[in-house]
Amino acid sequence: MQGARQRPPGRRIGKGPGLQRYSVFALARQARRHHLGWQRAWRDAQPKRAYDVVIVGAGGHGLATAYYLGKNHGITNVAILEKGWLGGGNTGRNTTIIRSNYLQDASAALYEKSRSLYETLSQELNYNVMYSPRGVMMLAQTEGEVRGYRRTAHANSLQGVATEFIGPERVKQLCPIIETKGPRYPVLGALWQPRGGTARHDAVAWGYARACSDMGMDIIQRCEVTGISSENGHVTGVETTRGSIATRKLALVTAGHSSVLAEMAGFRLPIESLPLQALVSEPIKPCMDVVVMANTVHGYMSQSDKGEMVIGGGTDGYNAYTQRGSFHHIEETVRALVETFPIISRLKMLRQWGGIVDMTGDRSPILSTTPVGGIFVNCGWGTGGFKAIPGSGWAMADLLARGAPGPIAGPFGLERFREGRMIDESVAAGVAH
Amino acid sequence: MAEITVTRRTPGMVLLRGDLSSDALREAASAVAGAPMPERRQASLSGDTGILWMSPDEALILLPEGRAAEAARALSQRLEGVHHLALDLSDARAVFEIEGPWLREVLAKLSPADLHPEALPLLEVRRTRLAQVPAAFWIEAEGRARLICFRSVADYVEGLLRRSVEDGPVGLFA
Amino acid sequence: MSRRLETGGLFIDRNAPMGFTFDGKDRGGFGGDTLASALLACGQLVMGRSFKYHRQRGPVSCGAEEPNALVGLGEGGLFEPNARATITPLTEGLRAISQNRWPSLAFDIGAVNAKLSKFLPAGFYYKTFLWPRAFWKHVYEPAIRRSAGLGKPPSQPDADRYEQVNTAADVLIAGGGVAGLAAAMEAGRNGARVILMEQGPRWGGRALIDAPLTGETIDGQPAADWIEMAVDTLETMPNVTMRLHTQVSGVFDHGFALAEERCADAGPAPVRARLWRIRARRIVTAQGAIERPLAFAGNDVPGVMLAGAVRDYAVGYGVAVGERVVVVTAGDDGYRTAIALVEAGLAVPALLDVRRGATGPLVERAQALGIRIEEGRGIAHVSGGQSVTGVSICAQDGPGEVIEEIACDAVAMSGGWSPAVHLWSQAGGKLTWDEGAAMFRPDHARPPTGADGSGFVLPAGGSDGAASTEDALRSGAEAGRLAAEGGVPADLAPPQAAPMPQVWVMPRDAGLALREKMWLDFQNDVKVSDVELAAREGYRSVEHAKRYTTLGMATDQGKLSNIGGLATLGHALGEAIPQVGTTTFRPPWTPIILGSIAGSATGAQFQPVRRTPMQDWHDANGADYEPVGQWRRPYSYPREGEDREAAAQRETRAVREAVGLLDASTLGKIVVKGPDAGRFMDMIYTNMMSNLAVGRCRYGLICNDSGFLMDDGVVARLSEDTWLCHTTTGGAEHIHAHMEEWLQTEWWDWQVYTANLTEQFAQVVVAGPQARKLLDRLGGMDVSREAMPFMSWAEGSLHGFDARVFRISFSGEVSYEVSVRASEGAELWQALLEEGEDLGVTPYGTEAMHILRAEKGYVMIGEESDGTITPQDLNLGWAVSKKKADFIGKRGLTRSHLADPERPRLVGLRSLDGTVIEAGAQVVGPGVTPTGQNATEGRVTSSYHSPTFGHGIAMALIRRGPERLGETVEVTRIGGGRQKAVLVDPVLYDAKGDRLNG
Amino acid sequence: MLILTCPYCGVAADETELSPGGEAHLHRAGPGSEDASVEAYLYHRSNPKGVHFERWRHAYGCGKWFHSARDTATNDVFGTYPAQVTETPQNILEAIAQRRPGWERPQ
Repeated sequence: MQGARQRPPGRRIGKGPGLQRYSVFALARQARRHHLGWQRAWRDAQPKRAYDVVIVGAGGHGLATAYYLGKNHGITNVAILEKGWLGGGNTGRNTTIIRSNYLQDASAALYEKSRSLYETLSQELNYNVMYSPRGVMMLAQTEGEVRGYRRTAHANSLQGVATEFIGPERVKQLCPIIETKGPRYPVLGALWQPRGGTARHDAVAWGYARACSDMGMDIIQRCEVTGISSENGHVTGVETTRGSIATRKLALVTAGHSSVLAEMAGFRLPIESLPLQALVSEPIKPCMDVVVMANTVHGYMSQSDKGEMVIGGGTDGYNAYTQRGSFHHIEETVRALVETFPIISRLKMLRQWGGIVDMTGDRSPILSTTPVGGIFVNCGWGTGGFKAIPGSGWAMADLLARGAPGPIAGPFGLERFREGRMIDESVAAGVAH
Repeated sequence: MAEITVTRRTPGMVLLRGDLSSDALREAASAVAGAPMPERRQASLSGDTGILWMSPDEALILLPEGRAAEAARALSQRLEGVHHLALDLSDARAVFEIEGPWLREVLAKLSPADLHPEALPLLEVRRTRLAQVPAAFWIEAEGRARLICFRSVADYVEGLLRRSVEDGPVGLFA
Repeated sequence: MSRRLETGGLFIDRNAPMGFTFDGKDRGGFGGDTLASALLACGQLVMGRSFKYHRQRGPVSCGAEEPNALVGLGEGGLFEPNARATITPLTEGLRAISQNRWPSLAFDIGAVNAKLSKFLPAGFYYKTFLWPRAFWKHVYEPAIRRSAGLGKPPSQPDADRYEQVNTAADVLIAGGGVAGLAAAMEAGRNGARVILMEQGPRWGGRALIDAPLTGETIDGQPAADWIEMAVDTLETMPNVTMRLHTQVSGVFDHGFALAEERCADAGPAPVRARLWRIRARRIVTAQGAIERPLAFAGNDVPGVMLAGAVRDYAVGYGVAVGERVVVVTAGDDGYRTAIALVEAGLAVPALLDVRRGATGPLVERAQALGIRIEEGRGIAHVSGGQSVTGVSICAQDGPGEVIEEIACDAVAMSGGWSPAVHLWSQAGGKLTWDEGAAMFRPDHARPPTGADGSGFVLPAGGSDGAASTEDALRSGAEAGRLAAEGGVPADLAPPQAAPMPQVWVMPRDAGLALREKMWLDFQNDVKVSDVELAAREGYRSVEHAKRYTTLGMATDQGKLSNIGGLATLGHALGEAIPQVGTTTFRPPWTPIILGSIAGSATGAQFQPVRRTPMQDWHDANGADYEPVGQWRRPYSYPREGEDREAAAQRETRAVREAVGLLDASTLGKIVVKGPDAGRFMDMIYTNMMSNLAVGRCRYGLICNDSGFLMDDGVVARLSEDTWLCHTTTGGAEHIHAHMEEWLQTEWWDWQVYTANLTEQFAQVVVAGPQARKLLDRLGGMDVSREAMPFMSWAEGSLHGFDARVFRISFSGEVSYEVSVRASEGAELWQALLEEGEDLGVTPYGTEAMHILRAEKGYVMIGEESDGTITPQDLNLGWAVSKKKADFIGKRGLTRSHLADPERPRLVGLRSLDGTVIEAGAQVVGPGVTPTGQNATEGRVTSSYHSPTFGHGIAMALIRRGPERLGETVEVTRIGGGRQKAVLVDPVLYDAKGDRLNG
Repeated sequence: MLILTCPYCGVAADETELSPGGEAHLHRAGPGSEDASVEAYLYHRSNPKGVHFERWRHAYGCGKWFHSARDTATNDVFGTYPAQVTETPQNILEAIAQRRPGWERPQ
């Protein structure tokens, strides 16, 4: 590690000479100068020949990993390589829901750590990520869901995650536009996490990028990894469209393309890449101040600060890297939400889009060492990666710095698939008889 | 739209699974159904009875109401020693008859199948989905179609068909 | 001020006056008007407020690309926000309101944002609102949300109906202009199945208005005549389907296309809109081109419009957007507008052409009409607030020194035309930059590809860059012919595009003061200076710049702003436009109604409800339902003064003390038959089934190959080669599918057939001490304990019904399951009720069923199991064969975590105070986890109040549970607190089985 | 919105008439097999960006399982074939070779 790049952990972003601090006063100062004085949020770096750590993927997870490497472990001789533009993968394509009301202890620990980091992220990064803890409710519309969410509420009470199971009246009160007495699936209650919410997805990537750049890290965009080299079982570097880069520590943080990178490194992952779609309506005045997820009918919705209804649903069932899903999934989702929120029927769909998500064998993420020494993977976030960005980066940085998983990453290792130690969140859904 | 009618029918139905290409099976089925074994995806009908090709190893035999149970028994006797499965499924299915000039459009609103006369000729059995449930239909003659679905969703399917009729023709094939 | 001209108006019918209201004021228009043309005719220029600064906005266009003139339409269940006035057909009694203003359109508090605009540049919110933390959620964010958001949300459910229709076509043509019509005729003549769709209310596109201005003819005929001829010809072709008011809104993989037909726009219709789901072998995109605004200071002042729109209003609708209209143009198109206006009797004080030495018929025509043409000139800035009062003109090449001020009340601008490449791009088609024509056009060599890997989208006319009507005709016909033959775009020659200088800012060297007043995105208030700021701050990728400034993210999705934005970014970065690239095009082309996507799947059609043969009785007898999959099963049958829980308690007692009836028709019944059926059954079930004797029943478990429990149920051997498998309700379909999957994909050489008989039979559970007596009364079958011992079955005629009777129990009582053909189920149910009346026969629901099985210690799939549970976890190891060499799940079960002795296992749990423990409660473990959570060592899987024992009973999965009977543990309570409970044997009721076997 | 032709009933089925079944040609690791091969069988997937062999069931049709060879990056379909095979048929491999010269099946 280059001593020159050593820095005390936890320095406040923008305090140094490096970076202009953002504030309302700075804005006023700049206004007088027609905003000509604003500096670059991050440098467009040229790749060096070698780095202590190379992170593939400048999405939220990759950038957060880099940020906490610097902040928590003082490692700043780091390159973050991005095939396209930073934050251009699932970070910039998701429905921005943040929650930690998970059933399994391991998941709750990870996502609650993440959520708590979100609470202060804007201040920490000196970049407003617009974390909006407006509350997330997951509707229970069958007896099975009631049982499942009550079970989760019990688990959360021991996990230190603040949730409660609320009745239909409270649901209606918190979100008046929900039809709670629907003929098919009346709302029987909901799992309510008051400190869940949303954030501005691009801002999360940009805020971390700005902080990483400020710490002297190199964010290298339009740089695609084409090969991974190793010697006697340990990584030595990567080949890229902008030359070879040597490193002894390589983190693959490329949601959607994880299997492709693993293939280059010579191992297989328990992952399939599936299209996930979302859509927004035209903007309307505020009418919904919470995030609502309705799993029985497969749809979730929140209203963005611009006023758009942001809508998501399930993934396609087949592998694809096209970033285009099939329209019938949009239909199922919209059908479900029109039934749940009848007033949206006359709104119009402004835009639909798709991303590629990695799905693991148990639908839980992977934060792990790999068969190749020095290569670490962060993947398998499925449809829920955005909420995990800070926690994932925190745990991944820990894993990279120490070479072994800490308490948060521990349960998410690859070995769980061999042992059959699934971290299965879908269990709350089971219904039979 | 009075020009389209939807009527519930209750024929006898026998599910026959086996090697549809074997002579033994073809003869037994024809004998019971009074119609030859149809080719792939075809319906072979004579009056109220007949055979529908459902898959390479599955046929559905249509019979007058109440005749299915004995027919299934008769089939199994004839096919003694031949690997097969013959069961009375009359009560497991619901059958609708749809009559009227633009019935292809009534179905086109509900099924992803191409209802164009060239894509779905007379007496071809199309197994597909109707909105959110499985169904099979065939057009016996322009202006008359039959549709089969599961019994438990008969009300749902009837609702779909009636709403499709109420909302009127599309002007696509008519 | 805008007004209606005394004469003219191709599209309107002056003999059909129509009344409507705008913001409550009565207005008048004509049939054929759009809401926008009618409002302009009434002198109402300002129609909306912009998104961010709330600046007053008038319409800038005359079509679907309109970013400004968005209004609310209708009332109550018919209210629609954000409707584009420019494409809203005027109808009698239409009620429209303006949006995004308070208290009124003329005076809007939000407009203060405009005053503060220098403090609110692109991305300002990322830089501030950081302290104090809570203020974001409670102060800043609500303020931002209130000031954004455009239209009001509807207050009531939708009163309209929608439907979908599926069809296929050899050739789908998007756009009914000259190119589209020509394509349809060619394809039609070739005998292809053709669908031709036009978003607007009429065929012919721009040619109707533009061709006559230059005396252009089509095939030697006047445009209108040719169009009429084309439409007539197409209408005679049986293989051609034509639709107006229908936008092809999306192109997806494998030739799937989506189109929305606004049926109600054509007049009263049973459905407001119809969503077309089309499978097309080839798709011709002929949606034309979109005119580009010019970026000059004040280009957002109401009255500044696209040149094409200005002449459409004049010629098409007989509307003057102003009395004195200055035209500013980068190409020939401005001349058309100038000519049209002069011919309509309006003044054109100047035509500013940024070019020098332009020639051609249009120029000559304009000169002949005596129009003052200023070459090499542009607009320095526009004067005026609520409307245009004048323009200051300057040299285009320069910083913008004002040469002259010209009084006018409207400005027509033309920055050239961009082909509508949206549909081409949505499915993956690539674009190429045409430097000479200053446009992105479809790259025919890199088209969207279909299932066979060949290009299936063929662009035509303006969508492919064609400039003249003649070229549109030619390219349309060629595309139509190729499409019909299944040709690919590589074989299609791109039409000639008009040369066009690149004029991205006006004047070229404008200073910051001007650039801060040049709007790129009119709705989202994005200015040239904002894009430059984004570039300065390092948001250099086009996607970054777009997202940072919100350029192109408004409801027009950048139709007007994209190119200008790209050019500005490129200029700021010193990169050429093709290097900058474009943002991705996503469906839909223009917004489509969510209701039309839901289609008819609303109300009763939202999702299928599956009904059992006895459902009518349940309905009529006050059943309180719970959804189980698509079934609705009675939870209980509450009587007068009872709630569902009290009813369940009563029903439970009735089964214990007398006899109860349960509708078990939803349980799966799968027949497995064949020479290899026994072998197959032994693979599917964890225990041995091949050695089950004919006439007997056996409880069995099904695991997946991971070793986790999937389903359970009783299997009956019907004959030497036939088994009948009962599954859970949820299992009926997926266990049958599971069996078929293994048969078809792994053991396809085995001679086995399966069939799902679930719906063929109605099945009734008759359970309780009086069950046997009740069946005896029905008569016809010997159900004595000798003739029919526990776990046996018999066939016979029961009370005249052909019945199969299974002596099996899920309650711990003497219990029979009677199975008859579905059509006789209701009669059987009725007979049992009548014969059993004096025996206290009581129908019971799923909750009583749960309580009964829990008292007896029987597990329930989906409660005790959840997809991560093994048979051993539930003490069902006895049902997992040690003898069998293989079965599905055998190897999986040996994996270290599944075989771990520390796993939670099933026990009974009883609270010390006898109260009911909460289902789902966690069993508190010792200490904390490495992440600082309270440790758990198990959970309560199900819990009820037992009327039989008079206290709460529960089942739980607890680490090493069965080894710890008698131990006291703590379980959680929702809302905090803990509860003490003791581990007990889960089998509480009739442990010896005397009643069961009795 | 894919269209795949069912090799059993010959219907060019709409995606909504099919249910996807994941990677094709997996080898079941039953009793006696190594932990590693069980893990691979249950969880490891090739998940290629490119030519992919996958399983589908004609669920809303004839009910049969079949395989398709599809490019996951473009949704090109090289062909469909019955599920009752252990290897990809030659004609499918030829179709792939023709449209993806130089393609090799990953090990």
